[in-house]
Amino acid sequence: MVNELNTPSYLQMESISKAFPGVQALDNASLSVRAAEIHGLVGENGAGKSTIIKVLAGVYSPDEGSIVIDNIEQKNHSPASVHEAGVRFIHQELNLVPHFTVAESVFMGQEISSPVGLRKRQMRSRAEDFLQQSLQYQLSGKKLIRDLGVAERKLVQIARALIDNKAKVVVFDEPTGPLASNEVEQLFRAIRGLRERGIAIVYVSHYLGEITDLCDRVTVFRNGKTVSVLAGADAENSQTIIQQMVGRDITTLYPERRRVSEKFVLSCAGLSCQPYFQGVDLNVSAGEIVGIAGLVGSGREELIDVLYGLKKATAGTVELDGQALRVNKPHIAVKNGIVLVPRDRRNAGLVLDMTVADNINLASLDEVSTFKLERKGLGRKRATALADKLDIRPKNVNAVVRYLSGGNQQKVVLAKWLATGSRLFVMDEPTIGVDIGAKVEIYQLIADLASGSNAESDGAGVIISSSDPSELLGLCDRIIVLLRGEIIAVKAVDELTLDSLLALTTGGVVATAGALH
Amino acid sequence: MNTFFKTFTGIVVGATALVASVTATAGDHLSLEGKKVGIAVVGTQHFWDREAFNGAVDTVKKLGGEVVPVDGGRDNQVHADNHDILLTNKVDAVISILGDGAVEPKFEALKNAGIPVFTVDHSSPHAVNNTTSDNYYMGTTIGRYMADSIGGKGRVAIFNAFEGALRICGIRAGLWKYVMQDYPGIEVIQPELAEAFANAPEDARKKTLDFLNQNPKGTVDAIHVGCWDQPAIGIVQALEEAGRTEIKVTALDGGPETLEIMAEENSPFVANVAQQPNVIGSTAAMNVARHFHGETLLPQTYVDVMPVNGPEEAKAVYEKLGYGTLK
Amino acid sequence: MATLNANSQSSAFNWRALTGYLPFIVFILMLGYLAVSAPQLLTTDSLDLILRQSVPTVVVCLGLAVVVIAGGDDVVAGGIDLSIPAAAVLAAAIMADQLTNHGTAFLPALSMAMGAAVIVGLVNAFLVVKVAMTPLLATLATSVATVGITKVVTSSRRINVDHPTIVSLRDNELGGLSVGVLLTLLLVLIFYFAVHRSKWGMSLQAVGGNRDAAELSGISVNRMLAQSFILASVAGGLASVFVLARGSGSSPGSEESLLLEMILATFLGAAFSPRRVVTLWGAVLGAVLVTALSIGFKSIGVNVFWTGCIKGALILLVVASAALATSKD
Amino acid sequence: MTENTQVKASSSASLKQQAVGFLKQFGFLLIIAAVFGFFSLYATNFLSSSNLLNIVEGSSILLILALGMTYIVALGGIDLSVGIAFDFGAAFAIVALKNYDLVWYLAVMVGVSGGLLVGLLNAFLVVKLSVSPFMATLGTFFIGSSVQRIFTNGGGPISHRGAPQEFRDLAVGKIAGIPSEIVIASVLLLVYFLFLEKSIFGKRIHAIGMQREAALVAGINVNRYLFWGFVIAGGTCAIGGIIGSANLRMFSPLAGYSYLLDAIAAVFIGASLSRNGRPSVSGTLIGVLFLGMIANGLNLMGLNFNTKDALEGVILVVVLMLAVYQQKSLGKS
Repeated sequence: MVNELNTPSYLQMESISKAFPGVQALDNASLSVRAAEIHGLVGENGAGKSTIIKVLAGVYSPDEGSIVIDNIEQKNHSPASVHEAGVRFIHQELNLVPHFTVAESVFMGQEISSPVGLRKRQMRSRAEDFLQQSLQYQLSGKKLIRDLGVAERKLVQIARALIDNKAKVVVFDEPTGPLASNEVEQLFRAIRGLRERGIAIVYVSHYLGEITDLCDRVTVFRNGKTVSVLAGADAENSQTIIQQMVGRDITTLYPERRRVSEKFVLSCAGLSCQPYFQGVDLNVSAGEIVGIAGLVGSGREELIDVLYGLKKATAGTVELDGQALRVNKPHIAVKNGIVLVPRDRRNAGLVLDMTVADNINLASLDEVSTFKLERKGLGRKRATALADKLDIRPKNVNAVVRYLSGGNQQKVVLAKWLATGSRLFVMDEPTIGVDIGAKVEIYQLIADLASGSNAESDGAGVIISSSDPSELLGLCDRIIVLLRGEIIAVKAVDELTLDSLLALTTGGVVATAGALH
Repeated sequence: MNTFFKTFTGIVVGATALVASVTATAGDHLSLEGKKVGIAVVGTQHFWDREAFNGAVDTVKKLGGEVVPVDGGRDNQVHADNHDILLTNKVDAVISILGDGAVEPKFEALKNAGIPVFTVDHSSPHAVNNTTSDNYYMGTTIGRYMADSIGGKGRVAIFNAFEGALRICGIRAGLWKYVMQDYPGIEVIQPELAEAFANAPEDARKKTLDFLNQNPKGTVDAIHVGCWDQPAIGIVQALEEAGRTEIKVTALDGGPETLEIMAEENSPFVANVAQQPNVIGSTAAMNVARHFHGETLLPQTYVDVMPVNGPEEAKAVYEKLGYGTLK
Repeated sequence: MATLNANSQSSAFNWRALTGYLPFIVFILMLGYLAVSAPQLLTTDSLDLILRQSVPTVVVCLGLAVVVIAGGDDVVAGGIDLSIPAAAVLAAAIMADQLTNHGTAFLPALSMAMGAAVIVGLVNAFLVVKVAMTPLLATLATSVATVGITKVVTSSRRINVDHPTIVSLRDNELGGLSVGVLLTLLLVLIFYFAVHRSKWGMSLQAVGGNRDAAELSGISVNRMLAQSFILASVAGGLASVFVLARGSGSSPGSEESLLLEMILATFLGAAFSPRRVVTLWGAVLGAVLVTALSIGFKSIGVNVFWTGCIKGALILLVVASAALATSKD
Repeated sequence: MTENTQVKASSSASLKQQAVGFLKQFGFLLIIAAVFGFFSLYATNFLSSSNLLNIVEGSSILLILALGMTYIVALGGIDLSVGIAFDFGAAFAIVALKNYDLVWYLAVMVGVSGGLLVGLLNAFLVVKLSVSPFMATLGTFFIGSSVQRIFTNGGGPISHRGAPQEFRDLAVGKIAGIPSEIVIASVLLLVYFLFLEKSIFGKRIHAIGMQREAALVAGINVNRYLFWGFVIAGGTCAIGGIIGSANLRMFSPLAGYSYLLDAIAAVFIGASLSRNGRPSVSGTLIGVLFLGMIANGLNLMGLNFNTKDALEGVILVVVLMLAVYQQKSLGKS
């Protein structure tokens, strides 16, 4: 495939700005994609990737800027008009009906029908043909979605977006997250096939290895701005891309290092949970912050679930303070001093319609009660003390948690666990959806936890699982890297740089593969 | 047998003895040997239905017949549908206990298939014979007893939800009202009260409490239940709770629970007319045997009822009907 | 937690699949047992009887299936319509009243009955879509109100109907099958076409299967939900004709048993569908099989008091095995 | 919406908006007041103290069942078998008295254990077999009804006129001059209020009902709470059944069913009254009294009973609609 440098852009987003209360999500950003091009879009969490995708989708209307698709300026930009213009989205979530067949899913909302009803056979053969010819995959149209593998479901999603042959721009949002490496290859073949057909492709991913493999050009976002558009050799060099992505001084964000004790708080051996991860050995000392790095699908999320008893381990042992422990339910974890700050804060971290005070006291109700009767005044006092310490706003513990900002919500989750005085804090994406100011505060809190100024004199152990490598580097003492269900590296933080950590987690490109030893 | 004859047999005990002796002697020459008899009952929650059903089942078995029982679970529709099952089961005869108009086409189909139908408490042009209590007698007797109990004058209330829904209730409540016409001193309180079928005693209790509230002491002299006596249990309870036991209660059917209440000292529940559901069921079964024996049956067979006036008669009837002994 | 329900290839999978078939197996065994112990069940007369008696249940099941398909089969959060039998009985009462007491012709009477049923559906749709009540609560409330209104219409009396159309629906046969059964078959085919063979039906299924996905595909979820309740009430209205034919008139209180049969049959039907979801065919089959069981048990003289036990155990067997078959751990 | 914008919005709101806001907040209470006023005018004797006492006393059993239902709804479920637990309570107590000659308090305990048994079955189905509460309790309802009919040979009542006076007094006696039904219901109301609204167990129960996953992650043993919830609700409903049986000195099979819809309605009316749409003990009390008031008022108005039933149904729909609407619009602002 030849890519003329002066080919006109097929999709052109110019000077897009979009602000949300307190956040300038996009600041004069631009993105332009040519026909028959795979265009990578990269940037750290919060750099503005998903915002610009949502602007393109018509979900957000930009405060400023213009969108031109196929030389037509989009005036009344809406989801429907975007679809009409030939832009298709392959969402990260598999938006499919589990009990539909492949053919039904492909034609969902766009069924072929005649006066005597649906042309099921025709839809089936067209779906099968499309999968075969355009995506190079053979799949029976009669199979049920729930019987398919994740990669196959992804292909069905793609087929649904493209079956009407009107697609001109296809946006892939983190499509390989849950895929195994051979499945990724399968998907890539399909995407390259689309390029052959002259479709413009926007490819959003954290996996830099994939970006360099697949993309013709790469747009890098940072802090809501477009910092560069890389092409040619630059677009194939992950070092260059990383340099562009980072570029902010991160050291001042993070607290000072602490003394780490010799005593293990947590010690796991051979921990496995098929098919997500296997053979994980993990030790956490008192006062230590251990980071877990790994992409979506690396087993990172499931490891956290197993540590907290949300999933059952299929093999391996867990010791807490030297005592063997079987954690198969969260309440057992909490009783033994293991607590979780979950990634899905709004569903699992907080009871949204309860007040700040109720949420803070929820895990330590015994301490705010006499004869099991709640002492509201005492609870409020205790919650207020914690809320003050963590600077939770608004300064009203009777506020309903649902209406707090992300950062303050996360502080409520932390306050809940601080109130229990636990031994091991497991934190999954502790700063997701949190603005930079609150981030710094949360980092300091985590450091305080570990150094013991808040908990026992010994300091608690902390495990942080995060998809933000700079956060891990700034905060942790040691980092464990998971890749496709296995530990591929355990390193003290001094041995790592942002580049080498990124390279490790993304499965490495040839250039950085040397860092893998 | 006819109503006139019935009215003359005023002496309860005598009547019972008569029926009992008929039962005993009849069994000697009658037989249902080798016959398959379907017995459909609308439901068995209510003691009356259950007793009639058991009477029929026991007698068919005693006469050597085979029973195919079906129960409608107190749903008239299911009851009607059950006749279809009897039809496909190719029974030799059907005894159908109670039911509403939904059974008529089923009876017709059975008749057309050559299966004779014998009904209990449900007259039908397609049935060979209907065995029933003398509902006319029940309605008038209870009317007279109630009027007597309040000295022929006063204000009385009636629970009467089923007068329009069921023919037998129409007869009973209608004749009660007919009797009331002869007592110009008695006023029937309007609107009439309506009992619920489900949870009848508790429902009647609440409604009575509300009613008493609205009609203060001295303004009500009696409460009558138009077609049965389950609600009377709740009525008596309410009267006791409200301390208004001067109000007399009357009802129909004479189930064991209500007879027990009547037998109590100073019970406000003063009169009842007891049926013999077991004998009715048994009589229907014997009618089947008579039919197969070649006897000609009249369209209606009336089984004696037993007027119950006061605690002593309640005790006697309780024992007569085989419910046990009351102290 | 929020992990994808990935395709598990472990050996436990087959066992779970088998658990899913358990209700079906138990059913077949029961029917087999009945057929052996009551051979007359296999005569054409009996089979015809089973079909004829299942007709009203089948028709209301069509309605419930539509609502469940559109709302998802979580009984509390998803779609359910408890008011269909009440609407059917109200419509039957109105039609009986018109035919018998007012001498109205069949078609005008039918349209009045249908109108009343559809009003129930509209109220449901309003409560669920506009007021955002849960379907369970909304339809429970309308069902209570509808039963009350039926009492006003009939004064709690039975109304006999001997209108020739109704009678022929009950008694006449065409090619060996009762007219009522044939009409029901036609109705089933129409509903099948609408739900499983039309674009509209696919949208309906999509809404029930994955609301977000449906919305993303440009389907108006609220409109589909409203339509499902209205269609259900239409099924209820149509069922009234068969209720009248079966009962040769309208009887008060017949909604209760119809309701329980409807729920049992529809959710039982899910166990028969290869996709383990509520489908029209499943609901229809469920209704016929439940009737067959009832008739079968009566034929072998099982005490009627036990039927509730058997039905309850069946429901629990079906939902428990479904829950166990889909549980993640 | 943040606090700030809310404050601004309300300060700049016109009088009309304030009126609308007031209606949204207190609309339902206004309806109650209006209905009360209507009955005072048009239902003879409605306002008499004996009638008001009647309403309260007549609502006692429903209140007890509704309390059990409140518990289950607070946990995020629904219980269609409250009536069965009621029946079992009544049956066990009456049989214990009549056939086994037990002392009255032992009979009461036996009765309660009958309800616990029903609750245990539900708990087992919901917790161990992961059946949804609706389906589990529906199954229990079928089975429980059937068992009663088998046991009573078709559904005949079991009457025991000779029940000891102490047992009868549970329903018709007076404690300190107050009808004992009211006393028992009040005690249960208080216990439930303390338990569900004031104790740390209640807090956890509400957390489970609001967001089960968050409760789980907060270290609450969700399954244990679900389990005991069904068991305790079963026992509570059985107390209602025991009082019912003491009232009439008999057990009428399937009598509990007549309370089911009212119990559900009362709980949801009550839930819609609370700010966040949660079921609450105080809300349930209001719901029960409201239903009792409507039934009593319509009775006193001397309407035809068919009209009365229809009116009750329509009022139920309208009231639930307004209550849910009010609660939803409160939640949005």
